This record gives sequence, structure tokens and C-alpha cells, in this order.
Amino acid sequence: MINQLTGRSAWIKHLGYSVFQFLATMVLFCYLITFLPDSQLLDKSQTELFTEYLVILLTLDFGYSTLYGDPIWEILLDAGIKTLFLILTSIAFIILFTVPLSMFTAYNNDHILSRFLNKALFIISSVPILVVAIIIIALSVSLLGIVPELNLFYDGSNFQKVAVLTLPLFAIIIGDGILFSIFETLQDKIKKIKSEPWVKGIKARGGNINKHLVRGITESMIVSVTGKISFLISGIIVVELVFNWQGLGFILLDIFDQSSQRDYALLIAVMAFILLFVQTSGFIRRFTIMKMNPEKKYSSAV
Amino acid sequence: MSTKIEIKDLNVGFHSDGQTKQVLHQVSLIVPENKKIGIIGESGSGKTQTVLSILGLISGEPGVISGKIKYRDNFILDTSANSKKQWKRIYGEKTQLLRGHEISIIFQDAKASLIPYRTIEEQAIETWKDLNGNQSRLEIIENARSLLEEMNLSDPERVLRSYPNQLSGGESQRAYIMLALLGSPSLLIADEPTSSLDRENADNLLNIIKKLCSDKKISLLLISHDLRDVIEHTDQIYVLFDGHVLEQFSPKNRTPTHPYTKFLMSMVDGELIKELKADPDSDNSVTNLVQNGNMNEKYACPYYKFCSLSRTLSTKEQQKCKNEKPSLEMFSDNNKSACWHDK
Amino acid sequence: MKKRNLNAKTVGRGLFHKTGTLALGVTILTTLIILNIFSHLNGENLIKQGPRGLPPQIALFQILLYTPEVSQYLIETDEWASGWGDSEIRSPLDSDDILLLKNTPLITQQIGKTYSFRPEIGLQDYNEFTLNEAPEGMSVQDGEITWIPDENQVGENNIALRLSDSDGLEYEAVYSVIVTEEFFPLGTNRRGQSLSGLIVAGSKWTIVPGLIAASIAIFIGGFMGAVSAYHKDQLDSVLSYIADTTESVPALIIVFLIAAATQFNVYYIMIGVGIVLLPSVQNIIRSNTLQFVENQFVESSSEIGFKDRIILWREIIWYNCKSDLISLATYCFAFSILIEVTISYLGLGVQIPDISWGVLLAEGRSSLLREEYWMTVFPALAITASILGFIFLGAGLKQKFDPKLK
Amino acid sequence: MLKVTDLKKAFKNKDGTKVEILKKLNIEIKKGEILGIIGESGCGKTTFLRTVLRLEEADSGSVLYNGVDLMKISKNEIRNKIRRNLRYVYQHPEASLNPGVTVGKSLLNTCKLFHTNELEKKVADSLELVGLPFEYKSSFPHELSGGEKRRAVLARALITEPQMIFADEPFSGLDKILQARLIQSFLRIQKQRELTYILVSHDQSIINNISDRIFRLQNGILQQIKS
Repeated sequence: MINQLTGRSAWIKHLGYSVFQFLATMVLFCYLITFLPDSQLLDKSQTELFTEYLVILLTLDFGYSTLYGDPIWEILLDAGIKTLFLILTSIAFIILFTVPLSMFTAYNNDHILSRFLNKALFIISSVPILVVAIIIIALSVSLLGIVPELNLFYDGSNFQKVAVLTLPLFAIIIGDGILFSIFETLQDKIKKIKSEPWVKGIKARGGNINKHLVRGITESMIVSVTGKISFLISGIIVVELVFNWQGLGFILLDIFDQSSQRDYALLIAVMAFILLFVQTSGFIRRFTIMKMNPEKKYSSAV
Repeated sequence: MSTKIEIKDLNVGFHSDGQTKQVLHQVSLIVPENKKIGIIGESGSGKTQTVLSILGLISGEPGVISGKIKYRDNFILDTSANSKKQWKRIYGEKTQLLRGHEISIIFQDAKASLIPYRTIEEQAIETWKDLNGNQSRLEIIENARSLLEEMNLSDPERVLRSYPNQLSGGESQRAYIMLALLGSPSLLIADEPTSSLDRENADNLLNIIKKLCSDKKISLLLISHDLRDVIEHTDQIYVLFDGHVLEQFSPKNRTPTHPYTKFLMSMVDGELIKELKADPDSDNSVTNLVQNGNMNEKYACPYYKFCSLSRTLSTKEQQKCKNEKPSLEMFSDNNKSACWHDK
Repeated sequence: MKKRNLNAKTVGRGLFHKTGTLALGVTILTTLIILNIFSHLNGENLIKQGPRGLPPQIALFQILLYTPEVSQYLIETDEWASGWGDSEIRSPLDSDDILLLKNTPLITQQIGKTYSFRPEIGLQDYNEFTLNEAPEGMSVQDGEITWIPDENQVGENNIALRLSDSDGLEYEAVYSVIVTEEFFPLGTNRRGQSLSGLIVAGSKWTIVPGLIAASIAIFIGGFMGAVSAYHKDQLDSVLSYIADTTESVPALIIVFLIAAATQFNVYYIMIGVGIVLLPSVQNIIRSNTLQFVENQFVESSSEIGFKDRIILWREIIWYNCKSDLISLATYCFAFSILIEVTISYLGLGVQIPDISWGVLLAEGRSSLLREEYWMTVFPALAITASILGFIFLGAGLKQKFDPKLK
Repeated sequence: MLKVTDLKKAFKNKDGTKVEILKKLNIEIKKGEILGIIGESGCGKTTFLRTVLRLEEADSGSVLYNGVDLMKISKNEIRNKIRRNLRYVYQHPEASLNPGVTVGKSLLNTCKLFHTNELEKKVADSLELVGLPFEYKSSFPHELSGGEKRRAVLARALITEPQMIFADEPFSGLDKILQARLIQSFLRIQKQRELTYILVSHDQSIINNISDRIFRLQNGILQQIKS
């Protein structure tokens, strides 16, 4: 349905699609959090709460956080950077890992290594991210002798600094099968390109198909990674809590753990930040599909 | 008259679930200079492998087993000359040089063989870069436009600027042929260009190809599974069946004698269908559609299982069909057919 | 005839041996069900109480997961104080410069079972070692200690081995053995509860919650996907937009929200998990059905005379999408275990008096620092095994029911 | 047996202009004959077949089959009474065979719609009629070759003992030997079951020789070429 919107004003339509989806989700979220039991708010009715939260959302003046005391924008910035660090580095790591690997397995498919790789990744990807994170911590305690938590980063040695930064990334990437699913999509994409009749035509005239392969891989990489962002963020929230990494996930849990005087303004702010990130990646995804397949502008089919 | 391409006793095979299946058996073929040669063969007859062997694109093990291929007057493949490693290397290098420059090929479905996300103009430039030609962009586009005009295309400008899915069937065919002829090859191979077209469109596509080839002195190798394509548009026809060349004849001065080719002719001019219409259960038709011998046994003559002629012969003659392999070399003149009894 | 003898087709994107995966999946599923029933029957007395932080009593696990402390001393006699009081000075020896016991002894034993240990002495030339201090009933025959603890020896019993090397120096290696009434195969946690009992009790969160999540995701998601693809009208774009929107919110946040709103009731949370999984089921079934709708299959079936209802639900869904639905259902079960464990670990799911593998992981986390790994390793293994079990089950069943792979 | 009187059908393409595919078609099909319709691809021959069988609604016109005007009666009536007599063999066999179920089961399901007794026997007979060995009953469509798939589709059409078979490009895209065998089976079945064929194709070499009467469909009108 989406990539039918092609043509000059297409990207405006895509933008509209994302903005509307963002607003709709946020409004729904504001409505849903009025259901959270809170001993302090018994006097206010749900509609009052809902309008209160909507005002906070639309005017964006979150004020001070009742949970941590500092201004919400500062908390958002500080925690946001930490979470963004995890998101962006894990994406970089995924790209570095899956692109060469899928190129290898797609080219020599029946090689024992590629069969082994597919099997190993299939099994590892079904281990939940929580278990992977805890195993990594157990190993780092017993082998490296350090407990990889964020505060160690500030006063630890260089080696400890590196460990604190990289170990959570391993958990994010291996856990919950993100690596395997992106590896699988890339592999299929390469095989699909190589079997296209026009690729045979290029080979038959002695041309090289690598630039088409690279183009296909970049498109498929961008589309599959941006499509998996909300899945990735779920994993990152778990990793933040297991590695005591004070990012947005950490704050979310603190708020949901409270049973009274919840910091609703901070909750809305954090949720808005996360959804904004998800929607931008969704927009990038639709935009890449449109940009990479210009012929779709004039195609009758979807 | 010098020959463009000559294939001598080519054998090609593939590994498929365990055993090696030979796909081409002693295939020989000559494409003389500036002539139009046709290969007729149904699915699984090995016609595509013959084309791929000329281009050196046979992949998989063991691929080319033995045989010689000569281009103009030097061998690009000669398995008897030196060790396997050596002739494979020479074969690879030589075909690499020929591909695109000297020999270019058009495949079955024009629209699917064009790069979907590039305009025809961009594809022309990319083709030219691949052939590391030295012309400038403008010259290439000019060259492309003139080729399109030669194929009486009404609005070449629009075609050049549009994407493949914006073109009609005819336009995408002409664009595809233009790309193939952009490198001014000396041999054009057309691998079943008409298989998804109805009779009328097929004829005018082949006319375009024929006209261009004769204007530009390009020899043509036309491969099709429909006899009508090759009968009307080529000078010499090779009939391929199950990897063997069963007959070689020129359509103008001689009617084919091999039972398989006669069967194909009877299907084209409808004579067999009339017979079937008259009496569906008749078994004296050109091909009695029942099987000779049993299904999975290998006989010397590849066509024995379906051959209606052998059914009318005495058992002694049938023995010959079963055990001795008929070959083309039995005849001197140009029209040969691999059958003991069809003379 | 056409039937090729299909060799053992691998499964799960063609990776694993067909029947092997199904067998593995089925065995894991049956063990989970048996554990479930077992824990419902025994109820409270399933979890035996024992000493706190006891390492696993199965020898192999103990050696793998626990290194006992063996303190070593050099014994010198103090000339001054000869005659009264303890004349020995015991100065501790660091295990780096000298290692009295090369092999590690087992440090747990159940009453009534024979405890035997043959120490490999680290010194080059030593004479017989003697038991300086040992619980009653322990004896040494030609280098092997044997002992059968009885009820009143329950608890810690110190053992001291006295050695002297060729030039007369005397050493002592001291370690303690904990005697228990019950057998704790996997050891106990910080509160002394038997880990094996806890894991069996925790297994009740693997089947039932999954049922709720799977039924919501499969039935509602499948229905919406099929109907919207088959009728391909306004409904289709609305439903796909809704699915796309639900998928844009990270799943865990929805689960947090519902957990907090329903005071951590796992069964309500599983409804949330069902809602989270619903869009992916809907999209998969929608794309499968679209394939049929787009290539004239629907029209040719209605030409034969089937009604619309039959074409969609029997010809397309039942005959062709059954294998996808089954493998999706097993994935829902695996995902529900994953979510239950995660939220229980974070304290938003199962609360303390109740037992869940996630809670065990959370408790085990702090004991990692004290190198008590077994409190984390066994729950982690149980979680991974059950999730893998469901995924293999799904892959095996998909192979069995998928007509194209026959 | 089947009389089509001034059938009209027009399409609205993207920019709203109306394209008349069928302009006042008139044709009468007699019992037991083979009627061939030739037309280039895209001339509307498939639309003609589908509107006659009301798989697609025509704009106007009437189709009389044994006195009943198919255009007027309800869809259910068509499904229950008419469909079994007027069968349509699609151009692409892989689209009409259910890939998820064995050939035998598809035949059985189709047979169950209109008959209640000796279902197994009917399935066996129709398989044997189209020349497929009996064991194919338990094989899946993806295990069959192109020619065998067409025979399976034909078997499914014949199982409800129809009187007329509408076939869209039944023989195109096959090797000549398979094509000849399929034509022979078509003709044998027509003799055994006294069927009426309406064959539509762009391949004149087959249609000219196989049909009793031939029509050409060009820019919306049917002209008779050979009677």
C-alpha cells in the first residue's frame, strides 16, 4: 500500500504517513497510561488525566521530573545519548558482520562453512536476549574479572572502558535473532539478484554485476535494518537493565516500577523520543524503497 | 567462404543429484560469415547449452567435457590440444574477450532482460562502459537513437528516457536489440526471442533482426523451439533433440527427411492434427504417439523411443536403430540427417 | 512414476534433519508438560529446604561450576610455648607457590551415602598423610578417605589433612564438607531452596501463558490477515495500517504498560503479548493469501463451484497456510516464554513468593559476583532449552504439514 | 445449444476513457462441434469467455443456454446448476490447481459438489480418461510436469460430466510431442463424451485444423472465417 505513493510529491506523503502514525500512537499512549493504577491520582477522572497528558505532549513543556528532580529535557538528552549510542553502534556492528558473511554464503552456497553458519546462527538466534546478556556478564566476571556496568566506564582502565562499551553490543546483536534475520534477508536478496534475467544479460556481454549487487545489498540492508528498529529497541531496553546502562529503557522501568506518583511527564517524553526515532527510521525505509526503485513511480503494480 | 563460428564434436555434462548427466553429445555446427543459421530444439534438447558454450558461460562440473570451437580462424576451445587446466584457461580468456565485443546475445523475454531501475539511455551508457568503449556520452546516445530509428520506432527520444516498465512490448524488444547491437558485434545470438509472442509479433520481430543483421553484416544464430521461426528466417537449420544433432538442412532447397523433423513439419502445417481430427484413435499417423521400447532405457538412436518410422520397419532394421548410433557424417552434401532408414 | 525418493530433507530453512528436529521438539514439549503436571500435583512440598548457597550435588556439575576453597597452612612448632597451650604456629600458604591438593574435593554429601576422596598430593616426595581433624566415622585406607555421614552430622564438617615432606616440614590442607538430609542435584539458592525444585515449579509459566498469547495472535491475526487479503478493499488498507502502527511501538513497552496496568498479572500480560504478535501473523497470512488471490486461483475455484467461504478458509488457509500457522503458533509460545522471563527478571512479572525462571535469574545475578554460577546457569539452560524446543517443534511440524516440502 | 446475442463489454482504463472490448458479439454454438476463436493476445478473447460464463459481468447482451438466459439468473443458481455443464479450462494450469493438496483430493472435492455416490470411481475414471496413471492421485501439483498439470486440470473439468468445455490457450507453451498427445486426448474425449469445445488461441496452426468452425475476434467483433 505504501510504495504506491510515488511521484514528485511522494516523499511529502511518506512524511505525512509517519507524522500521522506518530501522533496517533502518542495520543493512544497518553490514553492508555490513564489506566495505570496510582494511589495519588484517585481524585482525578480519566478524561481529566488524558487531557492533562495531551497538553503536556502538545506543548512539549515537560518541566521538572518528579522522579529524578532534574529538568526532563536534560534527563532525556543524557539518557537519550546513551541509548542512541547503543542503537547506532549495534546497527554498525550488524552491518559489519552480516554484509561480508552473506556475500560469502551467497557466493559459495554449498560450502560446509556456509551450511554450518546458517545452522549456528539459527540456534543462537533462538536464545533470548536476557539469557545472552546474563551469560556475557557471567563470562566477563569469571574470565575478565570485571562486572561490565556503565559506571565502571568513568573510572575503569582503558581495557575496562572498551569492555563496558562492547559487551552490551554483543548481547543486543546475538540475542533475539536480529542478526540471523538480517543475515537471511541479505542472503535471499543476493541470490534473487544473481538469478535475475537482466543480470544474466550483463554477464553475457562481459559486464560486471558487482555494482548492481552492491546497490541491491545497500537497499536491502537499509530496508531490513530500519524495519527492525522497534524490535532492536525492545532488545536494547533489556540490555540496558541487565548491564545497568542508564538509558531510556532504564528510566522506563523505573517509572513503571513506581506504584504511586508516577512521573507521567517523563514517561511521555521518553516514549515520544523512542517513537520519534522509530518513525524516522520508518520514513527512511519508505524513502529508500522509493528512491532505489524509481521505476515504481510509473508501475501499475504495487 | 570463411566461417564465423565452428563447433566440432562438443560434449557437455552436469552433475545432478549424484550422477553426471551428459547434455550435449558430439554436437557440430558451422555459422558461416554473414549467414543466418537456425537451431530448432524443444526444452531439454541442449540448445541453450550450445549457446552458453560459445560464450564460455558453461558453469558447474564437469561443464565442457571435450570438443573444439573455432572463432573466425583461431581456436577458442580445443580440448585435445593441451592439458585440461590449460585449455580451460585459454577458453576462459578468449571467450572473455569475445563476450559483448564480437558476440552479443539477446534472451527470451526482452522486458525482463532490461535493468528495471535504469532508463534505456543509462543502460546504453552502462553497456558501452562495460565494453570500455571510448565514445563520449553524446555519441553513445546518438548511436543508440540511430539504431532505434533503423528499427522504425516512432519516438526514440521518449523510449531512451523511460524505464523498461513504461515501454510497450514492441518498444522494449527494440530497445533490447539496440543494446545488443550497440557494441557492433560480428555475431548475434538470439536465444528464443519469440517464445512469448504470438505469430504476427514474432514474425515482425524476426524481420527487424534479419534486416539489421544483413544491413550491418552481422551473422545471426537464431535459436527457437518453433519451427516456423527458423524455416522462414534462416539459411541453414540444425535440429537438436536430447543433446544430439538429428538433422542439418537448408529450408529453401530441400524438405527434411528425418522422422523427428518431419513430425515437427507436420505439426506446423497441421497435417497431423487433421489426421488426428479425422480419427483420434488412428495409429498410422506420422508419429504414433505410443512409446517404443521402455521409458528409462537408453538406445543408440536418441529419437528411437518416439520414432514412428522405425515402427513400420522390420525387426532387423529396428535392431540397427537400437544399437548403432546414426551420425551426420554419413553424407557428403550440406543436407545431412542422422537416421539409417530415412533415405 | 513422478515420486522422487526425497532424501532426508533438512528443515527450518533447510538446515536440520527432518525427523530429528521434530523428535527433539516433541521431547522438550512433553518434558515441559510433565514438569507442569508434576509441579501442580506436588504444590508446596516440591521445593525442599536446605543449606544456603549449596553447590550442585551432582559431581560433574559441582566440578564444572564451583571451585571450593582449600586453605593451606605451614605448621611450625613454637619452642617457647612447648609444654603448655598449643605449640603449633600455623602460617597460611598461598596456593600460587605451593598446591597441596592438586584435585578438587567434593564438598557436599547426603547422609547415608559414602563420601570417598583420593587426594593427589602436590608435594614431590611425601610420606603418608594423616587426618588431623575429621568428622566422626571418617577413615583413611591406603590414601583414600571414606566416610558415611549420619543424621547428627548434618551441616558443616571440617577436614584437615596433615602432610610432611621429606625434609620434615609439616603442612595442613583444610576444607569443609556440608552434609545434607536431602539430595539437592542442582544445589540451592541464597534462601536455601532446592534449585531443581524451583526450576520445576517455574515451568508452569511455559505452557499456559503461551496458549493465551498464541491463540490471540493466531486466530485474530490469521483471521484479519486472511479476510483483508481475500477481499482486498478498504478494509485491507485500514487493517494493514493498524498492524503497521502496532508494530512500530517496541513490543516491550506495550508489555511494560500492561504489566503495570494489571498489577503484574501474567495472564493479562499474555493478552498483551498476543496483541504484540498479532501484526506479524496478520502480515504473513495476508501475503500468503494474496499470492493466491493475485494469480487467478480464487476465480478458478469459484468457477468450479466452491463458495467464497470455502475457497478462503479451506482451499487457501487450511490446505496451504496450515504449516505457516503451526510454526507461527510455536513461535508465539517461544516468544511468550521469552517475555515472561524478561518481565519477571525486571520485577514487573511474577512477584517473589511465586516462582519463575526470570526471578531465579534475577536472584542469581547478584550471586554471580560470589562466583556461584549454578544459580544462573541452570535457569538460563532451562529457558533456552524450552524456547529452542518450541522453535524446533515448529520447524519440524512445518516440514510435516507443508505440502511443497513433501 | 448456446446462443450469444449482442454481448457488450467495456473497460475504463486509468484516465477514465472507455475501451470497448466486446462490441455486440453474436454467435451460436451447436452441440458436439469444435468452435475455434483466433485473436491476437489482448484482443479480448479471454474476456469473451469469462463474460459468457459470467465469471465477469458483461455490460449488456444475453447468453441463452438450453433456453436459460445466464445473464438474468442469480449467482447461486449458476453455481449449482450451470457451472457443472459449462466448464472453463484456464490458460495457466498452475493457477487453477490447489498446490497444497494432492491431485486426487482436488478431484474428489470437485466431484463432491455435484455427486454423492461412487466418488472414488469417478475420480479414477476421469484420471484414466485424460491419460494420467492412477498413482498420480496421491502426488502434488508441484511434482507434475507442465503437460501433466494440464491433463489434471482437464480431469477436474470433466469430473462433473459437463456438456461444453471452454478452453483458453489449451495447447500453447508445450513441446510439440506433448502438444500432439494432448490434442489427441482432447479429440478422443470429445468423441467419447460428445462434448462441445470452444477453443481460444492465437496459434492458427492448431485451431485451423482442429475446429469445425473458426471465428476471428478483432476490435470487438466476431467474424466467421471457416464453416
